Amino acid sequence: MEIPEVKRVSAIKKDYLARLAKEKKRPDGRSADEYRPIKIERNIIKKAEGSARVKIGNTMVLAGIKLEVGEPYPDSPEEGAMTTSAELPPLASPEFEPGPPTPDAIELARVVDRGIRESKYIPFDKLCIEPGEKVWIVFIDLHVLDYDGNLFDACSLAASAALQNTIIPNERYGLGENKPLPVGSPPVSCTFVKYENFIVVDPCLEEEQIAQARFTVALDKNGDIRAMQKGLRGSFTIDEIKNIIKRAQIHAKKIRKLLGEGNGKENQKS
Amino acid sequence: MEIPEVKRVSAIKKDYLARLAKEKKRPDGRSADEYRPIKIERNIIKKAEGSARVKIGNTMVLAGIKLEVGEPYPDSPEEGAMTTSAELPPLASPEFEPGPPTPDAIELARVVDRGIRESKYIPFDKLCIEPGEKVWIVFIDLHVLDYDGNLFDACSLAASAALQNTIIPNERYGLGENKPLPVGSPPVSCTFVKYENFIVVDPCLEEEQIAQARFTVALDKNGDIRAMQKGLRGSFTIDEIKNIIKRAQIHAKKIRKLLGEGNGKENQKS
Amino acid sequence: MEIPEVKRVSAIKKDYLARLAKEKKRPDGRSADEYRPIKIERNIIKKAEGSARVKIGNTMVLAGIKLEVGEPYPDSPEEGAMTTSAELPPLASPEFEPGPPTPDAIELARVVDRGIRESKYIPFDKLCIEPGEKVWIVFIDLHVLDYDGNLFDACSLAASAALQNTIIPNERYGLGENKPLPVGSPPVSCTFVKYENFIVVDPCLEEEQIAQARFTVALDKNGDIRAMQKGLRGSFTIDEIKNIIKRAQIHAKKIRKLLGEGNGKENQKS
Amino acid sequence: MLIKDGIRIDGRKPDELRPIKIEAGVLYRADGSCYLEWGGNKIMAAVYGPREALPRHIQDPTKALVNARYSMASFSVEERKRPGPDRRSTEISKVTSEALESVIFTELFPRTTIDICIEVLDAEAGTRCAGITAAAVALADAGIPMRDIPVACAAGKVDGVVVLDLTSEEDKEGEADLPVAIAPRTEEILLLQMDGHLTYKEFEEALELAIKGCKQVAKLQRQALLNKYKTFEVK
Amino acid sequence: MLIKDGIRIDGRKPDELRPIKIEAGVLYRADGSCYLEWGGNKIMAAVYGPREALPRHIQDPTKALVNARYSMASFSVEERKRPGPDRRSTEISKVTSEALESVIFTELFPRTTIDICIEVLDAEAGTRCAGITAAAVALADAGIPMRDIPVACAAGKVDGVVVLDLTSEEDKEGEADLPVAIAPRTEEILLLQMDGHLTYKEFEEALELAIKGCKQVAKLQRQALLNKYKTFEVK
Amino acid sequence: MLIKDGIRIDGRKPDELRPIKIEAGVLYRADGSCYLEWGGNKIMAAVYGPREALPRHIQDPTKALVNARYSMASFSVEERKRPGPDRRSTEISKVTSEALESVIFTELFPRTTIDICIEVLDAEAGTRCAGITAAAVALADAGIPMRDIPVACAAGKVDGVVVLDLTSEEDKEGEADLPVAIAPRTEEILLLQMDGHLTYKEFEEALELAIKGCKQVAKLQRQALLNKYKTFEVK
Repeated sequence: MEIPEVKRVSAIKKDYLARLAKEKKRPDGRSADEYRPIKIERNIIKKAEGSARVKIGNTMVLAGIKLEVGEPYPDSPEEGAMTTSAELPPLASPEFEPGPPTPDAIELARVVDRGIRESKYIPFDKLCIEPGEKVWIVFIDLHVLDYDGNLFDACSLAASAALQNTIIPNERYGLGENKPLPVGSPPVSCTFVKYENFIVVDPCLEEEQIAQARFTVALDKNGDIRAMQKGLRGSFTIDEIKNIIKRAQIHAKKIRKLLGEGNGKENQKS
Repeated sequence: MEIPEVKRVSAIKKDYLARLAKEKKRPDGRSADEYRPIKIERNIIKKAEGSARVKIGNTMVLAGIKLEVGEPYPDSPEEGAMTTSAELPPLASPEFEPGPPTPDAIELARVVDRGIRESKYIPFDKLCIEPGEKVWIVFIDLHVLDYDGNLFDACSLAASAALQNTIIPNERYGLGENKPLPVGSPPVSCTFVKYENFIVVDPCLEEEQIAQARFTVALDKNGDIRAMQKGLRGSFTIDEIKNIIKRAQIHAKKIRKLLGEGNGKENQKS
Repeated sequence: MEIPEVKRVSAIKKDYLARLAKEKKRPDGRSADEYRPIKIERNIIKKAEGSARVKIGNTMVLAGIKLEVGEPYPDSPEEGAMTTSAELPPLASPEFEPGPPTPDAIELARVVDRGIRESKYIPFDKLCIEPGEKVWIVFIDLHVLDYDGNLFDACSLAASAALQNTIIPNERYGLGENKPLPVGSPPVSCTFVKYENFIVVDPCLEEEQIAQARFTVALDKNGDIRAMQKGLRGSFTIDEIKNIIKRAQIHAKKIRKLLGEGNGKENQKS
Repeated sequence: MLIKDGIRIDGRKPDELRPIKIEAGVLYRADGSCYLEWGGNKIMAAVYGPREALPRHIQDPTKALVNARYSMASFSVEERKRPGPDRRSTEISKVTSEALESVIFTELFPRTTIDICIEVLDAEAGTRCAGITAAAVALADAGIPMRDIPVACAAGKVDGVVVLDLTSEEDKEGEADLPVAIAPRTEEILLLQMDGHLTYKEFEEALELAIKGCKQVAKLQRQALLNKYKTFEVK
Repeated sequence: MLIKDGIRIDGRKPDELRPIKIEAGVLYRADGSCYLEWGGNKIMAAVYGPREALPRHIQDPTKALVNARYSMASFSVEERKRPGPDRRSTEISKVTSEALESVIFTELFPRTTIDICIEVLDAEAGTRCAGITAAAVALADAGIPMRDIPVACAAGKVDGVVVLDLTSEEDKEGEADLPVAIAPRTEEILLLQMDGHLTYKEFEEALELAIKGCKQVAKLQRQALLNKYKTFEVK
Repeated sequence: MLIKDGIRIDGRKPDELRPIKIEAGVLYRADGSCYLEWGGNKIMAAVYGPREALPRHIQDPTKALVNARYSMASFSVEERKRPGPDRRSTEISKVTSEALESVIFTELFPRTTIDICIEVLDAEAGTRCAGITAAAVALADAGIPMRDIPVACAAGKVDGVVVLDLTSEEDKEGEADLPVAIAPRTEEILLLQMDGHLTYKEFEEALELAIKGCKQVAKLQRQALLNKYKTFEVK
C-alpha cells in the first residue's frame, strides 16, 4: 500500500500548477503538445549485449540487454523468449527506496514489455538454437538514473534503441560468430497526463505529482495501436482518449525518426 | 509474533460468554455436543482436478486439488507424494492479512495433512508413473472464504470431499485417459475448545476468541485415532482428553455419512 | 541500516573504559597483547561430517561441516567447492534477532571464508568425483552460541578445527568407503580493535562496543598474509597497521599450536 | 478459424456476452461481498472498511486509501499457480485499485483504508473485468458511498472481427484484447488496457462495443443488489 | 523387526528412556540457559526476558508475550538443512510457545516479551520434547515465575507394542508417535500431538506411559537446577 | 604470463593506473552526484541527505547515519546478474559505509541519514575502489561537511610483481588483491581488505603503491569538483 505521490506536493505548488493549467500553461513553459529535448546514446555498456541511455529533459534511463541460452516455453518450442525488468533505484529519486520491485516498477516494466512484444519488434522465431531444447532469452533491464517524470516513454525508447544495437553472443556459448540481433520496426510510446482538465504530453515530475490520470499508447510504424495503459485514479472521457491517440500518432512519427526509422530504413532491418 | 486473538474481544462480551458457559450454554444456543449445519458441495471448480466447498455454519472453505507429474522422494521411489497448503486470505476475515502463510495457516495445513496421510486415504503406491523417475504429486490447497470458527474441521472435510471426486489428468501429460484418483476411507476430524471449564465441539468464532485450549482429533472408519493436535496456551486434564476422544467418535460417525461413508460404500472405493 | 552497537553502551561505562584505556588497561585486566583462554573441542556433532566447538573466554561458537555432491563451477570443472555461512541466532545475544543474515553475519562468514580459501587449506582439486559433473561441495556453517566479542577469531578457529576432523561421506552417496577430508595447513586469524588510541588483541564485547576500528589478519604457517579486513568507521595509520600485523604473527604461532600445527605435523596431513 | 459464418466457437455472436450470474452479500464476515460467475470464471469479492489505516504512517489525513488485491487461487488455472502475488497480479491489483478509487468519495473517510479482496477461484479469460465488476457490487453492498457503480468488460479482435468478451482461446489466438472499465452513468473511462494490434478505426469500434457490454453487465449488477434487498423484505 | 524378545534395537525395554544429561546455566549472555543431551539429540536453550516488547504495537497491556523459537542447525541432520525456519519448525515453535506459556505467570509482566530460543545442534528423534524440556530448565534458570516446570516426553507404538521415547528408526518404521508435555505436579497436558494409528485403548496406554516418562525426566530437570545452585554454594 | 619485460598485458607499467574520467554533479534529482569511468568500469554515484531518518526508531540522537548502498546493474557483468543485493554487495556496502563515515562530521546532523547510492553500470575489476572514489565526489558535490575527501585504489601481486590497479584478468590470475581507501591529507587508512598471498615485505610494498595510486586519483577528484564550479562561473 503506497501513499499517493500527490500527498508530497505542497498545497501552494498545487494551486500554482492548477492556475497555470487553467491558462493552458505548463510549469516549464512548454505547450501541451511539446516533448522536452530527447537524447539517445547507444552502445555505452561494454558488458551488455546492447545498451542505450535516453534522456528526456532531466529524466535519464539506461537500458541494458543481456542474452542467455535457456529452455523455450513448452507451448512455443521453436521460439526465443523475453523478459523485461525495471529498477527504480534510490539513486534516481529521493522517493525511491531499495527493495524488491514496487507496483510502480512492475507496471512500468510490463507496459514497456507489451509494446515491444505486441509490435513483434523481436522476431522470436529467429531466436531458436535447438527446437524444444535451447533458445535465446532476451533480458531487457531498465535502470532509471534520474527521475523527472515520464518514465514510460523514456524506458520504452531506451529499450527500443538498445535492442537496435544488440549482439547475439554466439561466441560466449560456443555457437559460432557473434551476429546482430535481428529486429523489426520498433514500437513508439507516447504518454499523456491529465490535471485540471488539461491534457499534456511528456509530463515532467511536477505534473505527474498532481496528475489525476495518465495514458500511454504504443504505436507501430503505421500509426496502429499495439498497447495502451490508462493509469492513476482519475478518469478520461471517450473523446479525450480518442483525441490523445490522434495526438500520439503525430508525436510518434517524430520520435521514430530519432530511432533512424520512418525513412524506409525499417525495411532493411526486418 | 502475534497478538493473541483474545485481546480483540471486548471485556463485556467475554464476561457474557463466561456467564453463559457457567450455565453450559453457548452464544448461538447450541448444546455442547452440537455441530452447526454442515453442507458439502463438490466439483465446483472446473480448472481443478477435484474440488469441494464446505460450509459449517457461516464458516466456508474451498478445497481445490491439482495433480502434477514430479520426481519421487529418493527413499520412496515408487510412491506419489502430497503437499497441503492453507490460505487465510484477507477476504475471509478482517483479521487476516496478505503475505506468506502465518503460523496459524501452517499449523492448520499440517494438521489436515497428517489426518489424510496417517489414515492412508491416498494410496501413494498407486500414483507411480515410472519408478524412481515420475510420480503424481497431489496438491491440496485449502482456501478459506468466510471465517466463523472451526477451520480445522471445515478444511479437513473439504479436503476429504474434494479428493473423493478428483481426476488423474493423464491426458494433459499424454499418459492415456483421465481416470478417478483412487482413495481409501477418509479421516474425519473433530475439534473442541475449552473455555471456563466448558468443553464444546465445533467452536464458532466467538468461542475461539475466548478459548483457552483447543483439541483436534482425526478418526478413521473404525473410530481409531490417526492424528491429534492440542492447541492454544491452556491445558487439559487427562480425563478431559479421554472424554473428548469418546465424544469425537460419536460425531465422526455422523459426519462420515455426509461423505457417503459409514454404510459399506467405502469398500467399493478402495 | 543498523544502529551502531556503540549507541547501546551507557555514557558512564564508556567513560570508564576510556579512562582505563589511557592507562593501557583493559576492563578484564588483560594486557593489550593477551588472548582470553582458548578451548577447542572436536567431533561433537554426530550428524555433521566434521565439527568443533571453540571457546574464547565467554564467547562460544560451533562450526559444523557438511559435504554434499554437487555440480562444479563451469570454469573449474575438476574442482570441489566451498560455501561458508554464519548464523547469529537470538540465542547468543540479546541484540541478535531472528531473520535472514545481517550484514554483520555476512561479513563474518566472508572473512572466515577468505582466510580458508586463500590459504588453500582445502585442496579443491582432490574433491572431484567426476570431472565436469560431480564434485564435493563443502558447507561450513558457523553457529554462534554465546557472544562476548571476537567472533572473527572464534569462527575462523572453529572452522579450521572442524575441517581437521571432517569425513568425506562416500558411503552415503554409494561412492565407496568414507575417508578423511584432506587438508593443508590452516590459516590463523588474529583480530584487534582500536579505542582511545589503544589497540588490543582479542576484544571482549565491552571493548567491541566502544571500538572505533577493527582489524583482522589471517596468516599462514610461514607468517605470510592470506587475508585482511579492516572494519568499523574509524581509521588506522599506516604504522598502526604494520604494527598490528607484526603482533599478529606472534599470536598466530601460539594459536597454531592449539590446532596441532607448528611442529611439523602439517606435513603429514597434506 | 475462430469465427465461422459470423458465429464464434462457443456459439456466440460477435457482440454477445458469455452467461453471467451475480450474487451480492454472500459472505458473513465481510462488510460487503459478491459472488460472480462469468463464462468459466468464478470470482469472490469482499470489502472491508472504511477502517483505520495501520500502521499510522500510511494514513492520508485528506482521504481514505483504496487498496484492491487481486489474487488467483492456486487451483484456478490449468497448471497449478504458486500461492502469493506475481507480477501480473500486482499490476492488476494496481489498475483495479485506481479504477475503483475513481468513483469512491474517499475524502469522506480520512485516515482510513478501504480494502477490496478479489479472489479468482476458477479462471477462464477476462478475470480482471470480472473482478472489477464483482468488487463494485461488493463496494455497493458494503454501503461505501460512490458516485456510480463501476463495471468492466473487454472487447477484442478475432479473425479480423471486433468481438465482445473474449474466451481463453480467442484471447490466445486472437489479434487484440481491450479490457475497459467505466462509470456507466457518465461513460467515463476508469480503466483501459490493450495489447495486440488495432487500427485507430478498429479501436473506436472495439471501445464502443466494450462500453455497450459494460452497460449490459451494469444491469446485472443492479439486479443483484436489488435481489439482495428484496431478500431482506421477504424476511 | 524392531522389537525382539521384548528388547528394542538399541537394547532398551519398552518403557525405558534413552540416556539424558541436563546442565543448567551454561551460557554467559542469556538470562537463563540449558544444555541437554537426550539420546543422540544435543539441544541448547536460552531465555531472554521479560524485556520490553518491540515494536510497541505488539505489546499486550495485560501480560507478557511468550515467544519460543525452535530452530535446527543446518548440520544437525543427515542431509544439510537450509538455514531459516521451515513449515515444520514454524509449527513446533507455535505449539512450544503455547505449552510453555501455560505455566508462566505472564500477567506479572505486562507489555514485555519472554523470548525462548531452542537450537537443535544434533538431532535424533524427539527433538520437540527435548527442546521443551531444555527450554523449561532455561526458564527456571532465568528466574521466570512459573506455577510448575514443564516437561515433555513421547510414547509411541512399534511392532504393535506401546513404547516410550522413540529412536529415529522406531519413529520412521513404527506405527505411531505421541509427544506429550505436562505440568508434572498436576499432570495437566500442555502439549499433545499424534500421528500414526492407535486404537483408543492403545492411546490410553501410550498416554500413561508418556506421562510416566515425563515424570522421570522431570527429576533430571530438578537435579540439573539443583546442581547449578550447588555450584554457587561451593564457590 | 601477465607481465612481459616489465609491461602488463594492457600495456601499463606496474605502477600505472588505468585511464580515469570523473564528472561531478551529473544528476538533477540527487543532492550530489558523480559519474566515473575507470578502465572498463562505469559508475554512477548519488547522495541524498542529510534528511530525517525514518522510521524514527532508527534515529541516532547524537549523529547522522551513513548508509552506502553498492549495487551492480544486472547487465554490468558477463553473466547477467539477478537484481537485488547478494552477499558480496552487502559486504561492500558495509565496508564502504564505514570508510565514508570516517571523514563525515556526522555529529552535526543528529537524527538524520545520509544515503549514498553507488550503481555499477559496467564492471571490470576494482569496482569497490571506483565506487568509493565516486561516492566521495558525490558527497563533496552534495556539500556534506567532511574533514577530507576519501579516495580508493587497489594494489596487488601478479607474476610475483607488486602492481597497481588490477584488471579483471590480473585479479583472477594474479596472486593477491589489496583494495585500500585513505583520507589523502593524513594518509589514514579508511578501508583495507586483502585476499591472496603476500609476505609481510610484499604487503608493505603493495600498501605504499596503493597509497601512491590513491593520491593520483585524489587529484582527479579535486579537478572534477573544480570543473563543476567553473561551469557555474561561466554561466
